[in-house]
Amino acid sequence: MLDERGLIEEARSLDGGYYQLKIAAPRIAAAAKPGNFVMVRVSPSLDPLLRRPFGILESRPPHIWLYYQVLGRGTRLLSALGHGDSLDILGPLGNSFAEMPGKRVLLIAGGRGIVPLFHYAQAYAGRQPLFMLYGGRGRADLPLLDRIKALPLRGLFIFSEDGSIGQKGLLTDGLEKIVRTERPDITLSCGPEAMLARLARMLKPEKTENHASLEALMGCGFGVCHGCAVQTVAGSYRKVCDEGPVFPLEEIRWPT
Amino acid sequence: MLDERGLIEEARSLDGGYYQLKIAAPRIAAAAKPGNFVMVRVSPSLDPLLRRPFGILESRPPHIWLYYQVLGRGTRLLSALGHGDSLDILGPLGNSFAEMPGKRVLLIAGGRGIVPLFHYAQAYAGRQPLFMLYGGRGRADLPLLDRIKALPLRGLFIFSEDGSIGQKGLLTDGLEKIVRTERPDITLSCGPEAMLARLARMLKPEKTENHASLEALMGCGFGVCHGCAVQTVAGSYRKVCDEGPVFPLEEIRWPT
Amino acid sequence: MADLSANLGFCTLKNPVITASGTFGYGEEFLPFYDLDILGAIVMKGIFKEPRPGNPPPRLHETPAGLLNSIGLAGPGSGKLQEIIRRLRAKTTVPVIVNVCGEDDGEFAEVAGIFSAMDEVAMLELNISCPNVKKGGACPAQDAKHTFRLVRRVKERIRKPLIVKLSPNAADIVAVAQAAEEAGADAVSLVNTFLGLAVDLDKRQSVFANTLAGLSGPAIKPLALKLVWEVCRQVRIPVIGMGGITSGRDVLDYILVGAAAVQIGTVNFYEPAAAVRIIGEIQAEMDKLKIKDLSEIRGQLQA
Amino acid sequence: MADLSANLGFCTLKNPVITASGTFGYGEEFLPFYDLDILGAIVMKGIFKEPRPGNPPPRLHETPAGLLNSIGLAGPGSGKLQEIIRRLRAKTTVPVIVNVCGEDDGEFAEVAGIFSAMDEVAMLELNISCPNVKKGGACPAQDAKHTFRLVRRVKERIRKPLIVKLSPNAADIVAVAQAAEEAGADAVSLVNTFLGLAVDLDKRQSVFANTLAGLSGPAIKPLALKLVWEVCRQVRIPVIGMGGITSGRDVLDYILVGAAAVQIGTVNFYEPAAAVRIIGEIQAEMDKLKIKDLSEIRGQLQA
Ligand SMILES: Cc1cc2nc3c(=O)[nH]c(=O)nc-3n(C[C@H](O)[C@H](O)[C@H](O)COP(=O)(O)OP(=O)(O)OC[C@H]3O[C@@H](n4cnc5c(N)ncnc54)[C@H](O)[C@@H]3O)c2cc1C
Ligand SMILES: Cc1cc2nc3c(=O)[nH]c(=O)nc-3n(C[C@H](O)[C@H](O)[C@H](O)COP(=O)(O)OP(=O)(O)OC[C@H]3O[C@@H](n4cnc5c(N)ncnc54)[C@H](O)[C@@H]3O)c2cc1C
Ligand SMILES: Cc1cc2nc3c(=O)[nH]c(=O)nc-3n(C[C@H](O)[C@H](O)[C@H](O)COP(=O)(O)O)c2cc1C
Ligand SMILES: Cc1cc2nc3c(=O)[nH]c(=O)nc-3n(C[C@H](O)[C@H](O)[C@H](O)COP(=O)(O)O)c2cc1C
Ligand code: FES
Ligand code: FES
Repeated sequence: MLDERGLIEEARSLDGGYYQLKIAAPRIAAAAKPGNFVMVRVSPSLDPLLRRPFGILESRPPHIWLYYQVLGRGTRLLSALGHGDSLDILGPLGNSFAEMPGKRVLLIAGGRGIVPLFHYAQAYAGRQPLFMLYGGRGRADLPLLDRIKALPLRGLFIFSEDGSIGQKGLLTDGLEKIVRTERPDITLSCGPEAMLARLARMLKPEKTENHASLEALMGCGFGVCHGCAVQTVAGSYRKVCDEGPVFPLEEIRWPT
Repeated sequence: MLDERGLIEEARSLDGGYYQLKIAAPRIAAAAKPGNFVMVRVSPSLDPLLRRPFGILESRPPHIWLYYQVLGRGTRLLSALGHGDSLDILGPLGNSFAEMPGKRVLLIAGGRGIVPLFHYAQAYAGRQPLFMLYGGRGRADLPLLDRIKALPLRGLFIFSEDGSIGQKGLLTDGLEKIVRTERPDITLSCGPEAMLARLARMLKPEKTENHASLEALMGCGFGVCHGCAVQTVAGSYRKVCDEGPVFPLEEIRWPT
Repeated sequence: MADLSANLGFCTLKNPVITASGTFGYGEEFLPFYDLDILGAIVMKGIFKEPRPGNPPPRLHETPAGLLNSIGLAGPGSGKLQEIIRRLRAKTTVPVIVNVCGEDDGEFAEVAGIFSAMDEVAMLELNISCPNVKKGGACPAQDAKHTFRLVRRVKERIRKPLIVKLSPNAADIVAVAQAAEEAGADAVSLVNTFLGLAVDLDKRQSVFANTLAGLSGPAIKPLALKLVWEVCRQVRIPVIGMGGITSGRDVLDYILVGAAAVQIGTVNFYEPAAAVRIIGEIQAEMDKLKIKDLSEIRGQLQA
Repeated sequence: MADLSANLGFCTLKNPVITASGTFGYGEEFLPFYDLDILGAIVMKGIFKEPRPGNPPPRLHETPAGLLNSIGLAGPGSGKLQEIIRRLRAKTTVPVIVNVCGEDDGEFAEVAGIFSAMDEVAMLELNISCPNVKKGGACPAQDAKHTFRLVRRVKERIRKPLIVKLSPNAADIVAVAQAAEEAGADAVSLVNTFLGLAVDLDKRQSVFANTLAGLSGPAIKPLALKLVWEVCRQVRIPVIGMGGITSGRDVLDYILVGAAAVQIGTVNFYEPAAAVRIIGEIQAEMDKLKIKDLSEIRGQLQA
């Protein structure tokens, strides 16, 4: 974990309000593992004050790639940056999705939740049987699809809510069948809270081991502010930033 | 006076920490007169909160040019912008240096104080006899010199404190002689407060009509905040933004 | 389309956006930017009986997302302001609120009387909360008893609705609000600026001749919103909320905690047409959230 | 080169920069970023006798140049903290200050007693000013009498220097500071966070379960500096100033109004190595202005 001045080498605007950044950050790139994230200072100004958390889409030293959606002020400021601009980046942060040699792994990604799972697939595909279930609102919400198709996955299942690509529906609509047919040992998921909550309910009766990467508001990203608390089924709180972002799916108290 | 979204078409970094911006702002450009200024929103963020005032170096519709020095946070943010970025610009603001047909006019510019006087010289040189006294700390402080030499001035007198260009000394060191030899009817000046204060003392015994363009901290630039007050010799306050920035030199109470 | 009208009890405004005293000049200055008739109302810069020069410069100091000011209520005096208001009336029908100041209770009452007699004036706002008149920032709104006495005296002299503008620097702002209510205020407005300090290390002095100055702008919004919420729960008269508003969403936040209308201040300095944008954002936000009118959310914060 | 040492009377720190409670974890978290020995001191996150889960999320809300928090003093309890401090001692010699919390006076005294007995602890800071423990933000530091009683009780139990941390939400912070002084406090520190409110229009609720939260960060600096200045003029014990510090210049501003040292809080979140930069800036600024040591400017504000 270190605070590195990254240099933007490429800033691309993709479909659906997504952006992709290629950043030279050699020391973070060298240490990054799938599931890790970074905290980015989007502006030298005091407003917005806090850094913003982003997953690492890809890491090939000396570069890391970020992939983000413009949501509010911070991401809007970020999207105004381009080639040659620099950024303070703190990372790599958090735990990661462990490599599971020999296991059949189902990756479940909703929208921008693709980020850590893309990283995982890129790092470990070929070394273990990987399946991916990927969904979004529509075609524009899945701008990484072409790159994903190029990964050596055992199976790729696409869902879109508006039916503009893949099967029409929520990705959870396809889950049961995929679990039956592909018999994964493990699921790794990332996406909107509602999606993860539904996954938790659906996967409960299955024998799969389930890990999910969570989002939370973050004040620091390295465990000192206690702002990123998430409640467990036991009632206690865990810090998403340094005890996560990856947790056993069934450990979290999901909204009902 | 209007609030226009200007588009930066060229951003150049010059010597001495100076920058020059070419901005497409057709409506402001069409109305701008030498001596007017603009208020620029340097960032969409709430910090820094206020716009920053800058003189207009040149105006050839649809463009205006700004020329500024990096002093603090606002100007540093501005210097990070480049081709294709846009800026909210309020202007043209304030009064102006009137054209003085037939009069012999001495322009006295210290450092970034060149801005309104360059604009004046460009607009009126050829139509009236113009002389310019221009000074700065050193050669790097006078990056517009080549462009000034290209203007049809009757006389140009350069001073630098370190002697790296022109005569060594403060520009006020040369004033007396120039007034004697060139017999200006009018002086127009802009520069650091200490320079203007010295000019006021030195020009008092002369028969010249003297106008100076002032700087002040500005909250709004269009007369509503009363933040830009400057004290007159009569003891009352004037607003630099809408009663100025150009005032008769002898009307202002200068620090002693 | 959502109904934006704001009910103050004694009158209804077209919408809840009022431009705040001292940040909108005398209205005229904004005519180049938009038609003032789109506003709920405007408040004139604070006025004393006689002309005042204001404080020596510097009068402003920028802070992170905020602005310290020590303008010292520079102004042309009540006679000149009457002329300005008559001139303005020819150009707009927006309700005009006069921000009444005084060095002592007598002056407050006298100035209030002068403007109460003007047909062109819709209501008065009693500025008992300016921190830049007396050194150290003292003002009547720091004391409930003084507020009661002063408001009662002013009310006896006037026939127009009276808004009493409160100070966030009072030890107990709720008590002061209640004193104003009891004394007959028709509404309270809050907050005026928070007392703050900025120093000049090189000179080993305060930036300001008066030492303290008043903080406004986005920086204060969470603090002001808290005070407005507290006052709304403890008085029955309408409350006009302000402090750091920069967006339509900010306006609705103040309505949600109980404000009947709001004022926008510092934002006018750096974005002269801010009110136009903000009114548009209120409309859009209410339509999006399917809020029919402001009464539907006013004071609906569950706490 | 300027001498940065900061004299607290009962001890002298290497420099005036102390990391603030709740923003520096238990120190360990910052070991990856720099050697803690460069600091004047560190304050541990606030501790109760028993472990506490803290408040439900959301616990943070960003505001313009500020941060609202309602963490609710989540923590592992005093037993665990003793272990952590012993472990930390092996890695750094920086003076450790324990931020002592309590639900009631008895708990404050008990926790203070526990840490007073630890050799590894340099001093205690009594956190009587946390707005996130009780709903509505109430805390002992809002009341001078309660403060006096509590400080006296704690002092009887301990043998280490005691800093009392004050709340900007007191009606009269100077009176509370004087009460702490009279009761035997060795120093006061201020400010803790300002009570603020942020609301969620969609849910018609406060963002926070506790309704109110505490505002920190650059937004509050002008307000905090004013309070520190006022307290410095009215007490004789050393004052530790804080609120919104982000630069060496900010630190010197606090010294100029009379602080003996400062704490830096929120800046640690978004810039983990902020203290290193800030200490460097203090050095550079003092050298530039030819200030030999802090005593030369401490309290030298001409007002
Ligand atoms: C570990 C982690 C990894 C993430 N990885 C990515 C990624 O790879 N790509 C990506 O596009 N986004 C990612 N996010 C989400 C991203 O951090 C937020 O979208 C971003 O912080 C929003 O900042 P903003 O200033 O644009 O929005 P704001 O103006 O701050 O807020 C806009 C809206 O977004 C919500 N929001 C703000 N911050 C967060 C947050 N941290 N988590 C969830 N919602 C938030 C707010 O509640 C608000 O409704 C990640 C978040 C976490 C915690
Ligand atoms: C009418 C007018 C025209 C101007 N024209 C030009 C121009 O053409 N080119 C140019 O380079 N500069 C010009 N200035 C000065 C310019 O506005 C300031 O340099 C700028 O606002 C500094 O902003 P900042 O955020 O970088 O500095 P800050 O961080 O705000 O301050 C840095 C330092 O600069 C001082 N300062 C800040 N604002 C002003 C100000 N308005 N006037 C004087 N000192 C200030 C501060 O006191 C501080 O010491 C003009 C000012 C006025 C009033
Ligand atoms: C430069 C300036 C001048 C002000 N003058 C007055 C005034 O004359 N009378 C008054 O009641 N309030 C005055 N105020 C306070 C504002 O009306 C308002 O209460 C305060 O700025 C908070 O709102 P804001 O954060 O939207 O600016 C002034 C504020 C500023 C910044
Ligand atoms: C997230 C957070 C947690 C805090 N926890 C504590 C605490 O446990 N004890 C305490 O005395 N102050 C606590 N504070 C207050 C800070 O120590 C400090 O007084 C305040 O943040 C102002 O300083 P700043 O503006 O530099 O952050 C906390 C502040 C924040 C932002
Ligand atoms: S984000 Fe600060 S502790 Fe997790
Ligand atoms: S800058 Fe606002 S009145 Fe001049």
